[in-house]
Amino acid sequence: MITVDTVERAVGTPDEPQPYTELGLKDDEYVRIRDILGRRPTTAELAMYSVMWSEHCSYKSSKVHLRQFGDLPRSEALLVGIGENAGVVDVGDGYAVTFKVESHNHPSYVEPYQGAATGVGGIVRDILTMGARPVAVMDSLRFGRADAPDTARVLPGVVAGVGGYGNCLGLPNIGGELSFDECYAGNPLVNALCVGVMRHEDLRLAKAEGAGNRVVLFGARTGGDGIGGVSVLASETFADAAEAGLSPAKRPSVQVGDPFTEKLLIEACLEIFAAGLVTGIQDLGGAGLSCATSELASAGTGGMHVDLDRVPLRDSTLTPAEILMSESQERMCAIVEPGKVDDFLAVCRRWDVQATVIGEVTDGDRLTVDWHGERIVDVPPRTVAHEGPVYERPVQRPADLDDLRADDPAALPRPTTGAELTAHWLAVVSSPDGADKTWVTEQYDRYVRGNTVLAQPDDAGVVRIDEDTHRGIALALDGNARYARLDPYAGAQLNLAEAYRNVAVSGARPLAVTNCLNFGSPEEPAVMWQFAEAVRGLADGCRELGLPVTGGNVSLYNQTGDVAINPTPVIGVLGVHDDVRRRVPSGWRAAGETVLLLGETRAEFGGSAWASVMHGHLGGRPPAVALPAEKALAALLAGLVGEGLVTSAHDLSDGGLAQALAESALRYGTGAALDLSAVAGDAFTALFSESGARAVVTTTDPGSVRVTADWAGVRVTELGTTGGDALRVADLPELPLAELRAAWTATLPALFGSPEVTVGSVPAGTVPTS
Amino acid sequence: MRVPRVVVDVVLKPEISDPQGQAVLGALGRLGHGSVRSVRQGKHFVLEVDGTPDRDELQQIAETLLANPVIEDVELHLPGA
Amino acid sequence: MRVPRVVVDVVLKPEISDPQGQAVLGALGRLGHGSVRSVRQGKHFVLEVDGTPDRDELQQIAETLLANPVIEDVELHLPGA
Amino acid sequence: MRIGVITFPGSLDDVDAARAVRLAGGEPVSLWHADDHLEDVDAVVLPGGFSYGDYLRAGAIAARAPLMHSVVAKARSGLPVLGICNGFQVLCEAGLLPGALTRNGHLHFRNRDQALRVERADTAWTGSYTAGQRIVVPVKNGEGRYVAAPADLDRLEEEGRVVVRYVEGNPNGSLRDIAGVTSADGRIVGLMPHPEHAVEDLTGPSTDGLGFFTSVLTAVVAA
Ligand SMILES: Nc1ncnc2c1ncn2[C@@H]1O[C@H](COP(=O)(O)OP(=O)(O)O)[C@@H](O)[C@H]1O
Ligand SMILES: [Mg+2]
Repeated sequence: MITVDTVERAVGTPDEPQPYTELGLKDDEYVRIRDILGRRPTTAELAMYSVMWSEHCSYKSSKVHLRQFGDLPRSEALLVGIGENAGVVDVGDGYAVTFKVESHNHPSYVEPYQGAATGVGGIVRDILTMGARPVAVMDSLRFGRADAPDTARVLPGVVAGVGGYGNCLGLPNIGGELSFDECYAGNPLVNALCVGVMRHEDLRLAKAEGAGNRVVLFGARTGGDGIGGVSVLASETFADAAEAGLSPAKRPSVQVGDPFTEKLLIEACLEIFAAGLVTGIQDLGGAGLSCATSELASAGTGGMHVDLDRVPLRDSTLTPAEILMSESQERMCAIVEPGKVDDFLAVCRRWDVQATVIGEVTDGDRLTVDWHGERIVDVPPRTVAHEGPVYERPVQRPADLDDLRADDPAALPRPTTGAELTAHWLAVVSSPDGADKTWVTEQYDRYVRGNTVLAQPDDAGVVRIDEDTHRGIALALDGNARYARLDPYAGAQLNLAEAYRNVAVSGARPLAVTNCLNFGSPEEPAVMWQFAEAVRGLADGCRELGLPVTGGNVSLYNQTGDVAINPTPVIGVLGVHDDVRRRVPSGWRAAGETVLLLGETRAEFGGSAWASVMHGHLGGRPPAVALPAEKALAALLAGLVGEGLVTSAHDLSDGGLAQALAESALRYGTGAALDLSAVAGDAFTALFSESGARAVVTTTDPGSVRVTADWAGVRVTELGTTGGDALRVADLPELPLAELRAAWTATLPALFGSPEVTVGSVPAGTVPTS
Repeated sequence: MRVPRVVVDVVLKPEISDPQGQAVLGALGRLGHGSVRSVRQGKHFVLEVDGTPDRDELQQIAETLLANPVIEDVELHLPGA
Repeated sequence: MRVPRVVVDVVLKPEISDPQGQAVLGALGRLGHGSVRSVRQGKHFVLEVDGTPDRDELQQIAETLLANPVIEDVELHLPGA
Repeated sequence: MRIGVITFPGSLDDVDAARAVRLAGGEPVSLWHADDHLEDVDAVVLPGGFSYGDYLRAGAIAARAPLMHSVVAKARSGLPVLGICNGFQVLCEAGLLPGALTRNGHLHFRNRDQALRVERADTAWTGSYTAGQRIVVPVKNGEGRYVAAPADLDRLEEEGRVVVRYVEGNPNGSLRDIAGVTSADGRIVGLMPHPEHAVEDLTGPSTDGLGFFTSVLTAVVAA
């Protein structure tokens, strides 16, 4: 016998103790729930409130800060802003694009393959939910030291998981990031981005309207996934069951992804959208049904009833509370008019997708859930989904910040001779952060769907969205955490600027911003200060660049023990190409072209790759933020690319000119003869400074580029001419490309090359391999 | 002399979903084998060991290397056992 | 009533090379388990069947669907057998 | 010329294959795995992807789809069939082509631009090439290592049934660098690399793949 805690029972047993602390609720939060309901919550209600009021779902610590994004001036391109599953922008010709980046950090540490895989799955469903066809993914990855044994455990699994899921869904991976730092040792960051395309009229919103409309749950069956942490509820409700000899299965905290089912879900949804069979739709992600039902109801007219017994289960021992909290993957929830239910179910059948009517939209403003005919939930949905607690957490500037900033890299010993400079050049380029990322990217399909115009290693991913007009989009994802550690306000802006620049060098016009804010514990005032500064910096930066923030994700409590990660705001910028055929690559293809540096170089080494690689140093100030210069550079690049005046363009970021020259040369194996003396007073600054708002371009018409650049107010420095099989820089020993390539490509295979490392981290159940 | 063969079966924990088994089950249904009610798919390792197999060592190998203990269970079959 | 469980082990034919098994063997060597001389990795299916399992039908399922006879062999284990 | 492209649950490169057919000058016709009969088409392409997630073995479940009965029957009487990647795996599982595709030797999924040598320029799908021609098309697979018993491999070589071979590096450990094989009559071809991803300068490493799709147009006319 299972005792079900009904509303009636809750009324009759007001003093029954409830395990709310174990569920993560604070005393005052529990009191508030009792106030809202006018009685104690039932076990199922407690489960719902506890997950929906968690930091992850309620944004209770970050909300007060994120409001600044909503206050940005409204952009003309913005069709749907923050608050929906993902923002939507107009990219012209009747097309709309939706994109968003989300974290799956902790699950990826516990079970790298599945954690990363289900991270991709989750963000793809968010995009699908908007009515769009997902067309590409990106991933931003951060791990502990590259040579740490635990990185050898986590990284291969994460990469295989991102690839395994995305490849099996048929979504090209068009870019991302990979970087290493001690601070991520116990807390890797796995941020995944998905972008989708639709016609304006296909836009779908997550709300439940129209009394009598049906609530349909479709996709995978519901199991005990992701509720391992709250087994307290299982043991409670199953006290009697255990006596009766029924033992509930152990609840896993790990979710296992099924990309095949998700692929079917995508195709079924798109067919359902095209046939106009839904009035509202929501994916099931964190907090599962609790979230989907309360959000749909709350965003709509407010009333919904669900018969929980109808939910198809994979595990019959689940309690009602667990069913409500389950985070089983590959599920969606739709609101369907009664007359369209049969057609809806028929589409699902055609795609072998299980679909079940579990309830209906009701008049009134209550969300009610029954279990075996008894009422176990009766709540105002807004209080669950949208009116959770909001905290104004104390902020305090980190005590060590002044010392950190005072520790200026100017004091570090610098290379002086040509041989030393070349040695440092090779070291930076072949460091784990600077090295060739093919070890990772070749595990990702970048060709599927046949619209990938640029992908890694180019600065931005570029995807064609119309084969006739050649309209397309560009995307870049950047998050330098060293800069953010030194100055989170400037760091967020520098990351924004870098992503913006990356999109601009492809020739695209930057249009909108998404972000994933990875920080430590919000209960730590120093972390909260970093968070507040980063949000303020990003909001101010977006205002200055004239870009809307269309959405994003916050991931807090990223720390090992009580040491927080470096603040890591990962910023995604979306741009539009009116004609993707005009895009330029980042590498040099032909000999005899003139190499030009656009932008100003100052002596800026704080947070630089050089300081980090050569000295293990982090200190000083990050490079100055120069948003007007970034704007001028982007406008110039759009013009140069649009007029066909440049044959390649590559932005400068980590590792400065040293890194950019190496990458441009290695891309197609074309060297150059260069003189850097006009870049800066000394070769060291020329090579390793990380000043922003700079790019290297090649051209066959330097005169016209100069004129255009002068007009745009961007400084042009001629560096030399492409050609040959080496980088020949005046006053430095010649650097043969073969030697450079050997160093650059050897690093990751040497660290992760042996295939054995994946054994054991790829589980039996789930390895799509072809 | 015959080399002792040790078999290790690695199966997903019962509470973990098994898309592979599901796919096989679906195929069996379509092919008319309706009497099969469930399928779970795991891994099957055959190890050849020098000398007498050491149960503790093999158990450790099975649990730490052959299986991912977060989601999988192991069954160790020693020769003659 | 207990549902009969049928186990099917699928192993690569001896002449087909097994990179997964090789990888495990390499890892074992590095971890100091030198006594393991070879490792082969296969698949392990657990089927639950309604009623009395029909050996011929299961043999056919195993040989034609669960394994690819070009590269794999199967071992069928019926309950109580 | 109507070229069918089959969509199985989990097919991914079906849109790409249809685009390649169109760019080659054919008319792509989408076919659905669950249909009983093959429509009136002049040739069939089985595209890449992860049919049924490839959870059991790549291509194993798709090979038993209803439509495959009719594909097998018509292929046996000369209908040109091209299997790309997962499609190749399906053709092997369906017994239309010899051998099997197994887990890559290095155990990773690998996507790269791959050089190939066209060994046979007289199949229904390779007539637009010249024998010995070097082409570059993407490979992307995790189970692309072609294996067969040594005697079978010898026989394939003797009969000249290796259609394309990896050169300048073998991406997955395929025996004898085999990237694709053909049926005895040269009408059925399967290969792991993806010619449909090399049909436009804008999106591929080359346009070397287009020849597969133009070849069949001529082959059908000639037949
Ligand atoms: N850092 C952020 N910047 C802007 N918007 C954010 C950020 N974090 C979250 N959001 C927005 O808040 C809303 C809720 O986020 P989330 O709960 O992660 O959505 P979902 O559950 O659909 O993934 C979304 O609209 C999301 O875009
Ligand atoms: Mg969502």
